[in-house]
Amino acid sequence: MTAATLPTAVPAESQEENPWARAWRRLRRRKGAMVGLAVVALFVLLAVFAPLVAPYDPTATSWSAVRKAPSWAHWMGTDEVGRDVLSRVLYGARASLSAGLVSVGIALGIGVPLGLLAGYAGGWIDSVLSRIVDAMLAVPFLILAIALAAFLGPSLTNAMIAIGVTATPIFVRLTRGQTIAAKVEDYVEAARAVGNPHWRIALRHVLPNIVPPLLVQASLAIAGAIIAEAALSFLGLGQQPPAPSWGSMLNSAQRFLANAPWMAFWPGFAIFFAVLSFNLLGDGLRDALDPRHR
Amino acid sequence: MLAFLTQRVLQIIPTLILVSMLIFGLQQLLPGDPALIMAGEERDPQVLEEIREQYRLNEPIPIQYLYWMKGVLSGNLGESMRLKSSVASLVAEKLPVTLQLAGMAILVALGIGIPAGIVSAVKKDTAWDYGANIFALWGISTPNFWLGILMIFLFSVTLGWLPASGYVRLGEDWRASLATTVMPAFVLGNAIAAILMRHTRSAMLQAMSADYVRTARAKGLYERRVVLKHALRNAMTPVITLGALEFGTLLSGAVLTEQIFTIPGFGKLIVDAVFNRDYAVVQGVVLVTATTYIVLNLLADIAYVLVNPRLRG
Amino acid sequence: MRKTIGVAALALALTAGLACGASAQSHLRIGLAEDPDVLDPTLARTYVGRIVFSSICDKLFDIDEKLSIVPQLALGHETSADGRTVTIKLRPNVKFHDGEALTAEAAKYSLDRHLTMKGSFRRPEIASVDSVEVVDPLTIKLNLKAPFSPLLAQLTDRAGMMVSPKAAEAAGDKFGLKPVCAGPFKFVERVQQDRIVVEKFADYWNKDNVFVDKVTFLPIVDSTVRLANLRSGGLDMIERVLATDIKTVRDSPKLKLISAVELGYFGITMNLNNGPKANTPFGKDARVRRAFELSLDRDAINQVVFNGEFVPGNQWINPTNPYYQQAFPIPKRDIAKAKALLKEAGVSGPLTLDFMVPNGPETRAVAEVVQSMAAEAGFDLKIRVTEFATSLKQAEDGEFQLFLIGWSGRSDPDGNSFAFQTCGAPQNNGKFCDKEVDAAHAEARAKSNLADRKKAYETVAARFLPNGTVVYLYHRRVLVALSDKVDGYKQMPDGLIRVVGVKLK
Amino acid sequence: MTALLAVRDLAKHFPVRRGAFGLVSGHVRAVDGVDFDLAAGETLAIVGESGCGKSTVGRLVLRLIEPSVGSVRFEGEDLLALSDGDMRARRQHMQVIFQDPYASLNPRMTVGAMLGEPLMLHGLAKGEAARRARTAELLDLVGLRPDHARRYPHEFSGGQRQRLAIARALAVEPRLIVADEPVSALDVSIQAQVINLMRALQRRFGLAYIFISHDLAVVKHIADRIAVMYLGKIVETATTEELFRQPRHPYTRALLAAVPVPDPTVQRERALLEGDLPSAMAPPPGCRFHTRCPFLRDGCRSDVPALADDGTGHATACPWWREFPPAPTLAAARGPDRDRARLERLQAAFVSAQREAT
Repeated sequence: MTAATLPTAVPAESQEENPWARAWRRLRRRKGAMVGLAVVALFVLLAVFAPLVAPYDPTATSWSAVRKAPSWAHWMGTDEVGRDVLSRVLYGARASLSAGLVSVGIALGIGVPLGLLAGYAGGWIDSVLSRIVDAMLAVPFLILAIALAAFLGPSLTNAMIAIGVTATPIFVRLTRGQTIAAKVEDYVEAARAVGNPHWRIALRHVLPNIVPPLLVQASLAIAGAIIAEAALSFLGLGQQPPAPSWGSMLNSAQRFLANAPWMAFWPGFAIFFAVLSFNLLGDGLRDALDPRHR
Repeated sequence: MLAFLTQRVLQIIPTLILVSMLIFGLQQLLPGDPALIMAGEERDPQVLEEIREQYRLNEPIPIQYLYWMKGVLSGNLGESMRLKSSVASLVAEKLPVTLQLAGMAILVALGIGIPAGIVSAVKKDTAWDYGANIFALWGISTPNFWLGILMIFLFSVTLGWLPASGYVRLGEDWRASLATTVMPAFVLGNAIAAILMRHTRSAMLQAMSADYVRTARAKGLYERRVVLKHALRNAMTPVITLGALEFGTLLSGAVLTEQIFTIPGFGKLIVDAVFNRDYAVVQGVVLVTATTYIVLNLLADIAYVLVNPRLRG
Repeated sequence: MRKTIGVAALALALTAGLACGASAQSHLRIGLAEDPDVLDPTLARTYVGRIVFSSICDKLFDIDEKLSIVPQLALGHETSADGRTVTIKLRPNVKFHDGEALTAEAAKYSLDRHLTMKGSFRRPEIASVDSVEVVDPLTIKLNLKAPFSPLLAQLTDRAGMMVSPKAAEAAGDKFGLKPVCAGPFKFVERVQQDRIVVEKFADYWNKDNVFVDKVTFLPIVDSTVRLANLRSGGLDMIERVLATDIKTVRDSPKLKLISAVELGYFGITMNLNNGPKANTPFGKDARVRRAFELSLDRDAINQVVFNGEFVPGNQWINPTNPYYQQAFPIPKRDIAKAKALLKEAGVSGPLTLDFMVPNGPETRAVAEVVQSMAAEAGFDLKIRVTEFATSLKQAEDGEFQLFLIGWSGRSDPDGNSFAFQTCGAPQNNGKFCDKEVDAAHAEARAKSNLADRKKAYETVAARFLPNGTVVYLYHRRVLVALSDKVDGYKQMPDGLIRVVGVKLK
Repeated sequence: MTALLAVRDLAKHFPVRRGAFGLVSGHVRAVDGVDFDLAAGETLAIVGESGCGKSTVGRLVLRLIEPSVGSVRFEGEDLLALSDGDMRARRQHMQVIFQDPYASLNPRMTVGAMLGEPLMLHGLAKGEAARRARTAELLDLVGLRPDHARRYPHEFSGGQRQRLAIARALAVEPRLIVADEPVSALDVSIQAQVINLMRALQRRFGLAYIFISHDLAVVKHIADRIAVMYLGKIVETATTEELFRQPRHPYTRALLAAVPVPDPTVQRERALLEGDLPSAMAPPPGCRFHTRCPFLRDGCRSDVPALADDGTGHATACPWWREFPPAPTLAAARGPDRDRARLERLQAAFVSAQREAT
């Protein structure tokens, strides 16, 4: 028998492209995402090469140049103990970006597997996990983060762990909900009928289909984490002085708002732009990775 | 439906027990000695010992927990070490304040977030969409304590329109009450508006690309009807759940916002209590907050099921 | 629709804002930097609480601008020659807010309450009092266990506050929820963390000098917001203006600034003997600590962090205090000498030290300046910003090598030194112990005239300053900003706000 | 000859939980004692209203859900006794095609990955190259092009997607395919194409189908035998020809009289069946159809009728069928005409589809 005896479907136009190239092409089409990517990349580069780019040592104090307005010598002015704000903003990118990325990484790393497990396995595992998640979500985020960070001891690493752990339940909840919704889809049953083991169904069939909402949530969570780091630094539970983070810079700038506004302006803007770029990038990624959206 | 309700309501119990253990446990993790912080500068060892005894701080932790639970079950949330007033009365005093603030914030969030989300989804890839997105991103990207301070400088110091801080009860003088809460409510609502907007947008986009909307369109229904009736209704399901989850954010946000605007609500009460290691207050207030949150979640779940009857099974 | 609501709310807010200005009775609104704790003189502990007490609870004695003790509810006192009894005559016709009269019985009740109530923080302050006797209806006699010259100074503060026996008896340990004292203002209401409202007490013994009908205390933690409120007219008076905001206040034509050097100090407590963290050359060798002190430039700290508005100091009392020891001036910064001392002590390479700093923008800045100064002499300070509650416990447990901490100050020098410098004293976190210092302190307590006491403190300074646990850095200024509507305000060095004599234009 | 598949006394009772403690307060008897055999290369259609349990039977047979009782023997082996791992291995021989081709294909997998997956899982094509060749072959089999392997499901039309689903089922060279309403989501002309494709593949590979459908018109075209289900039980089985010629059970007669028409231009015909389908949680006692049966007898309410074979392979779960008037008269009014008209249209579509293909 040849194909000739079988009815042939009308072929669609040919597209020779792998999914990643396709996603990249789609991403490139989105101006916002590209701007976001560019800014994130810029921040990452600046953070990595801060020692080369920064004009001064970010912790070098100068008592003759306390709270000086921006000038040629100090483009962004100096802070309350005479340190160069530009250099501190550049070095601060290290703390703030890693706070955002690492803590969300922790939250995703713990939250997504647990959420998949709860949603996919169901039963008592789901009940237990869900109750724990409910309980954690019921306690205000900052209180939980404060308690954890205070317990772990003040340091940037511990602040990241505290923020990550605190942000975990929302990812468990979201992943679980999405998994439950995806689990009853025919393609999951089809995957089972084909002979997939459970772990493979969960990872290969369920997980890729719940990525978009996770991406959206992750982009929001990075924003939240950068701000939470600022809040914890404010409470002395984040980056330890004299090392800078945008949050701690903002907080020490707060009392000079009237007479040294540049101290607050630049780290504030850095936070704003970093968070904005992550959000733009997250949006773009979601659209690019979702084959249903063109 | 009734069975579903009972089940969900009874599910709260283990959650609350977990919450109470979580709060109690976390508190024990916190470094610092409540008697010492309470004494402040007056650190006489004998007085410290009296305080520890009075508040059972020397007992083993499980025993302290049981004492506390016993009190809670008989309706007694304990007494503030620092202020000597009962936690229940503190709660009764603060709850309406934060609820008012939260309510106004939610109005702000819904009023801005959902229309902006719909507009940006319907007018996808137009200036409207970009505008709404930039607004949303601005809301999410601005630390709210920062926004609060900027607003105080603009509206209170520079323009002199609104009081910089403080709170007036609604019943006392509702105009003054609105005046004192409008800025914090905006600061709080703004961030949530942005989140709601994004979720509304994404849910709307998904709903609008779904078959039934395509079908509805094919049937020649008016665009507005398609959007509002078919897509929106289905898009609201995730928005409702996320909205309830955001209530947690609201309370966390209130922690900082209340601090800046000196609104004597729950957020401020909790933070001050944490820093003062006023155990009974932390426990009582977090318990009440958690219960509120859980109940709201329950309501969201019920709403979810009402909108989406398929999930009743 | 929602937009209209928003606009309406804004419009309402505007009218409300305008309505704020007019008020029939004179109403003074004071912004506090913290929320006070319980308003029971026996149980209260915070500095900010004392500000509120000074409006509602009069004391047996008070201080004046020069720190001299003057009578308030008392008319006078007499200390016996052996210093073991103090007889106090009470002011006649003084009424408590509930109408009860201040009698010797009532005074005895108040003092006994301070001495015996469970969890009383006053007991250590007046522990030298063995018993209180009623001599006649307006005279009490305090029998002391041993002569104790700081006693009267203690009675100028909470320990000297008289409470209505009737109200105190009825309320028990809940008295602080509705205190009933004999001060110029009567407690009206309190909303935690929001406000404390008091109103003029018609039967106040000194009512002719009270010109304000109502006082509201509003705790506003953020100093920027506190100042913003003062500038926008929401407050009439704020305490604890930041040194860096002084210029803003001075530049504003509608504001006045009143300042006085505080009674307290800020310094660095060093761990000499408290746990394993003390086992370093720093804890064990006074030369190393001396090198550390020499690496610091107190003037520069003051200039950098506080715009030069505070007062550099090297003792537990400020340089304007009569007890200040001129023989021990502020050492000048001397890096060369510091390095030489380190070398002499056999310390080579940077000496790493754990520097615990309670959280706060100003303390953080001070710590950063100290860190960079000490680095030049070869000290590597690792700043560890610690939440205040945690820092107290860790200080007690010896979990530090350096600890940046201040003291709000007492009017008698004993209150600034005894509990920090004597063996086993509760605030002696670095565990300094020197018999000679203890003896000198005991003598200062027993003697009552200034010259004798100052002599005793000279011994303390000679022993404690080079060897002790505290490097004193600076004395803050009590900074109170007022709107130009407020008239007749006088600042006392204790930093408290006394509303008696204040007028509102 | 032993049957390829032997199903005995198969039942699935879904527990209904109530209250906070999840106490089981009742059961939905979705499938309640079903027996049938299926020979290799044969097509058995299971028909019935939605909710009668026919889809559940399909899933039970494949052990996609676990039966409450009963046995499923595949080539003589009891599937229900197998461990998870062994069952996964057996899935090579039995596959499924779902109703909605929009839902049954993972939107995030390329066609190549989707078809390659079963090959990889069952070790059928070793190495990337072999897998790609086999994938291309499969696409060719269902009338698609090899380069389609790079695409995602959303780039295909509904008919093409169902071809992909068929290709996926074929990938493991199964002996049995359960097709759960495989064409009901498709347009009539596409239905014919897909049915033709399925028949062609059946002939080529000797496949056995369990064809689940509510559409007797479609079933008539593909099935060798038909089993009619009502409320979890089989009420009648016969060869396709026999069943259409002489439906015996009142329910079968009603079904034949009211073949639903998916064409939106034709107004939907009201079923002869009066009343609603009773709840499967509390099925009526006796004959389950008695609440809606036009030929109700006294015994129907209490006696459960057995599925009795008359010796020709035509089995009916109604002892009274001989007493009923002949079927055509019963449905003469509307049913058969329309049915015939529709069958003719379908037939025409098949023919034209075949012509296009050549």
